[in-house]
Amino acid sequence: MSREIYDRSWVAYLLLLPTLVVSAVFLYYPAARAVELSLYETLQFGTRRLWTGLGNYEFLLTSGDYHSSILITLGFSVIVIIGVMAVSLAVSFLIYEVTTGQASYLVAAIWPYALPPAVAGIVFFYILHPSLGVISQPIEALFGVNVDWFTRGGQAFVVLTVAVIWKQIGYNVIFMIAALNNVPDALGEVADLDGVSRTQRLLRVYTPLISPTLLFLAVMNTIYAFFHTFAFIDILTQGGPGGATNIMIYDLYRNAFEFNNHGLASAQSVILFLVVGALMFLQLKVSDRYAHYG
Amino acid sequence: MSLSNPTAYVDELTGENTDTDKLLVHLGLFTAVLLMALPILIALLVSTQQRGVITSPADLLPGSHMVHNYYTVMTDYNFAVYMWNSFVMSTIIVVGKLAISLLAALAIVYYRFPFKNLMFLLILFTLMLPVPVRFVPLFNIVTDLGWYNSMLALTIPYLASATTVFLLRQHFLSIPESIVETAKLDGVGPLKFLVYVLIPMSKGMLAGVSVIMFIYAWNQYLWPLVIIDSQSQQVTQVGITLLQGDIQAGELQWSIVMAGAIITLIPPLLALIAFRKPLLETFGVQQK
Amino acid sequence: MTEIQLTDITKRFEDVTAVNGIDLTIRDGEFLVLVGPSGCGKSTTLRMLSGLETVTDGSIHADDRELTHLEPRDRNVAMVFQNYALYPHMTAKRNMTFGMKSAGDYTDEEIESRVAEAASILDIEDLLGRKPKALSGGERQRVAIGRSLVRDPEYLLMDEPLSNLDAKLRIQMRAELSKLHEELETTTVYVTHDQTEAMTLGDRVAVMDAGELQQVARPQHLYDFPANRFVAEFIGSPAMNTVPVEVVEEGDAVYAVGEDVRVRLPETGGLEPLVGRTLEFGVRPEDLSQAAAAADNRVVANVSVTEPHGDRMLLHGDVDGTLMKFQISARSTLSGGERVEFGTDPDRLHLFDGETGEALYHSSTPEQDQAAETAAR
Amino acid sequence: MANKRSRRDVLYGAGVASTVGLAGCMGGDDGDAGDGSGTGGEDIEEPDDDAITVWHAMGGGSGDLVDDLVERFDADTESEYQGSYEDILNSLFGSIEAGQMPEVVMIDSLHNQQVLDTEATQPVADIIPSDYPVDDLVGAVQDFFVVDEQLNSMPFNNSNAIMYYNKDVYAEAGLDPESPPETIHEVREHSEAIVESGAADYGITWPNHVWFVEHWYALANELILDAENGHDGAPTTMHTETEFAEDLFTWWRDMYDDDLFLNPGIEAWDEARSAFLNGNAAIKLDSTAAVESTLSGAEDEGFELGTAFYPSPTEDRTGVPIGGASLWVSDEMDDSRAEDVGELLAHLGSVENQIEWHQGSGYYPIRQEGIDQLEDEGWFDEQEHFATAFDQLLASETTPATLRMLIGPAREVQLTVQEGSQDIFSGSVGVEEGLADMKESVETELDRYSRVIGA
Repeated sequence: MSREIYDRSWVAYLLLLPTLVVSAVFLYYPAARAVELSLYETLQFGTRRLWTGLGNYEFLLTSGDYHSSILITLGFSVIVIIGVMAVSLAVSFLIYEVTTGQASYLVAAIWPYALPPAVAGIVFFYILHPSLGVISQPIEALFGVNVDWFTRGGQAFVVLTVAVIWKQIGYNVIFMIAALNNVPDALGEVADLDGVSRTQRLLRVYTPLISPTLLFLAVMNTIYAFFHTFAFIDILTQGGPGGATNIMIYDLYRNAFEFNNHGLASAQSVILFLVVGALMFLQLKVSDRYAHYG
Repeated sequence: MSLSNPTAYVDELTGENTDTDKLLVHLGLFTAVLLMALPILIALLVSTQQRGVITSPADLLPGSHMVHNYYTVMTDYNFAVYMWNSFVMSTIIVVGKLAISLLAALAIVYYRFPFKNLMFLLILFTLMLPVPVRFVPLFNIVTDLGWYNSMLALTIPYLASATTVFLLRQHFLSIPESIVETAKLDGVGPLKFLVYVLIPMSKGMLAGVSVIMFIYAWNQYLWPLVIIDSQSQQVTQVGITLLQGDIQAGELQWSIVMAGAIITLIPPLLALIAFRKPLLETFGVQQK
Repeated sequence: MTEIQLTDITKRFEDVTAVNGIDLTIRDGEFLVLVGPSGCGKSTTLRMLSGLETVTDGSIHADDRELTHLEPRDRNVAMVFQNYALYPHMTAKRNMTFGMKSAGDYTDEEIESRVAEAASILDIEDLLGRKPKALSGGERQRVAIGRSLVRDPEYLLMDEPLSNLDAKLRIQMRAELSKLHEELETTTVYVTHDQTEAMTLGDRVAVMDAGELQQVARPQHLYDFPANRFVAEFIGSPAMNTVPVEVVEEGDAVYAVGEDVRVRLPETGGLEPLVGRTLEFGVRPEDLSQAAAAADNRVVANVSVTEPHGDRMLLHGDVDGTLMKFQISARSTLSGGERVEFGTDPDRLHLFDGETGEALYHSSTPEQDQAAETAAR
Repeated sequence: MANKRSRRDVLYGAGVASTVGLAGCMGGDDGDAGDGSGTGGEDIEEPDDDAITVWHAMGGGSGDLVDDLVERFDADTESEYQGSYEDILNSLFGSIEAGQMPEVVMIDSLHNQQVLDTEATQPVADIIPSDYPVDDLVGAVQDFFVVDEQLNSMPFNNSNAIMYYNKDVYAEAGLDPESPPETIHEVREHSEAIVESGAADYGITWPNHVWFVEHWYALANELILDAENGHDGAPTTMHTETEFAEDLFTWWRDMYDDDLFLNPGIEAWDEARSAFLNGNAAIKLDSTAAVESTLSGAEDEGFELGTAFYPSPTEDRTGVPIGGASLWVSDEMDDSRAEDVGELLAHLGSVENQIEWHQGSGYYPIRQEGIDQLEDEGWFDEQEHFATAFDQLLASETTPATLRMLIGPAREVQLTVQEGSQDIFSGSVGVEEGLADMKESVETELDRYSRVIGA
């Protein structure tokens, strides 16, 4: 590559040093230690430990609760990914199509990206509280259901999913709008001239054209669903009721911080790490397809 | 710019877009963004009331305690301190990440050196190591370094950023080769090249990345919760849950909690709105 | 003032040989154009000259100084890029001075005066405060050239500098570049894929193909005495026609003969060994005319298409199964399906080896000064 | 600057206390009281290495009062709110790991075993002034905190749960406002009457918290765990496969099924409180530490508050559980520092300060002398609701079943019981099955804890 205009290796390493040192000390080393910790049964922040070899893994792989946690995680991710992308795609496309007020709509649609999960969780908890929530009564009146997600697993799952999707819309819309803006105008105009309906245009013209972005978002949303939703769960459902919202990351968090069982939590993080590894592999595969311009 | 203003749209609609199709699009969009804004609008309304114990939408009216609530949250509940700490933390993380990622991206794009791809992979691979995966050992290292309860603990472990390096690399790769070669022909040294050429040519990108990083840093919750035990050092994300705890302890004052929630939301929201254009560009680059 | 000497220069990228053993001397103050189709190695050669690309084998000398492994900054070279390579965030002036300040060999006054001088030569004094975005394509081009001039380089490299301009501007800038070079007399190597540009600009033109130098010569010489079939076909538009013929000796005359071709070849001293061989007969479209048709100067074409060009008409016709082009009068009424006889200009005939493409025969001899320039191979 | 403002905060915080409610920390004995804690008027100072640091889990007005009591001892002390009892436990582990354990830490009695197992603390008996009258501690408190004839940690905030009821709703439902239910069966009867009459949506509410289950076990003189709830060695068995447990949980499930019990959620103290104050539920079970705020809340809402003993599952009442939070001290202190800390503890446990603490927070004083003094002053006559807790405590008999669980995996047991209860009353499992599940996972945890800590 002819961009490589400098060739003093030691200078290159000097430039990389801060990143490498921080990565090694605060990312790689702790990760390696986590693998080690996963071989122990622990108490008290891992200071008291008992060698158990693969015992933690064995426990997890034979635990019915953990199996159901994995299944819930998968189901949750699929619903979140599909839900958030369907809503975001519709919103993005409409924003892309409108001419007046586009900037305002854009801001109104992307702001949840800035929303801290803790804030999102607390606000949702407040407005949807089964007996005290502001909009619980209207929902009960409107849909004829008894809002009681503290004890009903299905409802808890729905509330959590809605909150999680809500917060992620902004992030998706930003990407989708950016991608739509990259589509040459002529392609949409051609479809317009051909009299293709708006829905058809979205599904047949734009969706395929921005599919690399959609694929990328699918991966990012998976990571989001897997990792960045635990604040919601902590505030809204604590994994319950009856484990209905106990996704892997929350189960891990709970084992570590509620039960002081860091060894088991470490084993869970190793398993999660393998799952993310597969996801990252997918992402690299995906990005390879459209990163070749560089 | 603020959230959509209904009357503005009505004006627009009755103006030139009489066509029902456009009306429907606006109607759909408006409903969508309104639904998205609804929870926060409710929070905003509640934050102006005296107690905020509201069980029916009919009670959702602006109250008269807005100033008092926000003042109370900032002073009695230490949000002034938390917000300042969050701000300092986020700023250090953003600036630090940009600085060391710029150096790393400079090396990765513009240097020829052995094991380059390996180094890049090592940096990218850190994406696979989110905080929960390495939490306990991280805690041990940070406390061994004597950083327990300090701003160092909140910031330094976050400085390495695969995302930033990756985005900067993508952006650098989009700078025309000939510009780079011109610099080489002129014998421009790496630091001068970085400062006078790369950084000025990456302003939009850097602004976009900064917003991403700022929001990311600002929204950190788990790590400050564990590594900081002194209130004078605590950040606002933990502050909001402490606030919620406090409110649960006393007589219900949801209005105060919602005021805290709104305050916590404001800085990242302002950053997002102010820098939405470079952000869009940044995300555009990432997709290429 | 500098003479550049390339000796057996080779560049290999992993398994591809981009440039294969080029020997070339660029004379002091000369404007040399490197021309060839894309991928021929011309840009790589230029980049090796600049130091942006390392040299796999061979050496580069400037006068007596060896440059082969020097960093670009140590070569005192300047380069103008196809896309101008202006820093978008700097004003025109800052763009021109940025590199000089890096080099650090100049005082501020020197820089000021050089910029003023270059700006006046290029007529861009009024543009110095503007950023590239506020400049037109042509203006950017001038600034880019200005930047290369202020450093007073020993030699100047240009990589397709006009190809981003529209056709009209390109012609104008071409003329200006010529004028500029006349004024400055800096040794210049100019890369282009456009043979017209090569012909109009170069003191000499070096034609490259597949990593090898095909011929280096003054433009007219290249045109009249192509060293091989590649050069013959690459230089000139439309390209030279070639059609397989038998070289036959009849009486004291030698003829190129095919079904539709019978052309007497003027003796220039080298025909004898060619008799009896099947060779490629080459003649340019403009050297064919209906008026010259005669019994021993005859090329018969089955007209397929006629292309009016306004000032002339181009006729495509089948000759012995090969498509040939003929330049005819603009207002000709010929049309597809007709059979037409053409005659050739006897001074402008060529024979090429069908296998190697090497030129074996030209129907006239080069003049004395041209004779000095032998094919570089 | 931080100091200046913080002084004002303390003063302002005291003012706010009346509006926010003094009972910053409800359910003081239980594992999650600190959830209801906060930062109001918290004194924020830069960390000072020389200061004696006290970590506590008292939010709101109670927190201010703790800070005030600590600072009154010596300016060179630092009292800091650390979040819930679980937060404080995690912070403690963290600080021990970081070698920065504060001198004094408030720990919920449910977590005593885990703190003992860190081996980073020392018995307070070793450092408190020799003239401190341990004998004057309230009997029930002595029974719990004096282990092997020495005081392990300094008891500080102790409370139990009582019943609060809405007299107006009672009247409206045609019930006698002066005859609150005494047993859980009466609770059901009253609740039915209330709901049928339409006086309130629900009969009763309480947060789904293990503390309430512990109360029922203690009142019925039933052990939750073997080995005397852990006070006689490490327990291995959980007693949920008993008729008592089945009856209790069946009662709870039926209350829920019949829409008599308003479920506010797990550890949802505030939701239960607001449901009670809003009139959604006629009765609530809550900590004595909530007296002050419930009283002022009832005044705001305009109904008359009644308080009564915690309803028993049996006709005979044995007693309410004893425990509460106590102050533990670090063993990494030099002698003079240890002496100062000992005096600080004596100061906090003095009659005068315990009276102030009681009156400001609703926790009961730990000193018998203090109780006597309050009685002499007629405090309990004036403050009938404060008296309820006392009378209940004094009516309690101490048996192994009334001593709170002393177990390592306290949080696991707590969550297992709470979540298991929810599974039962929400109907996702039958009572028997749910109790068996609970037993199995608690016993697994008990076994694991012993195994690892013994290693």
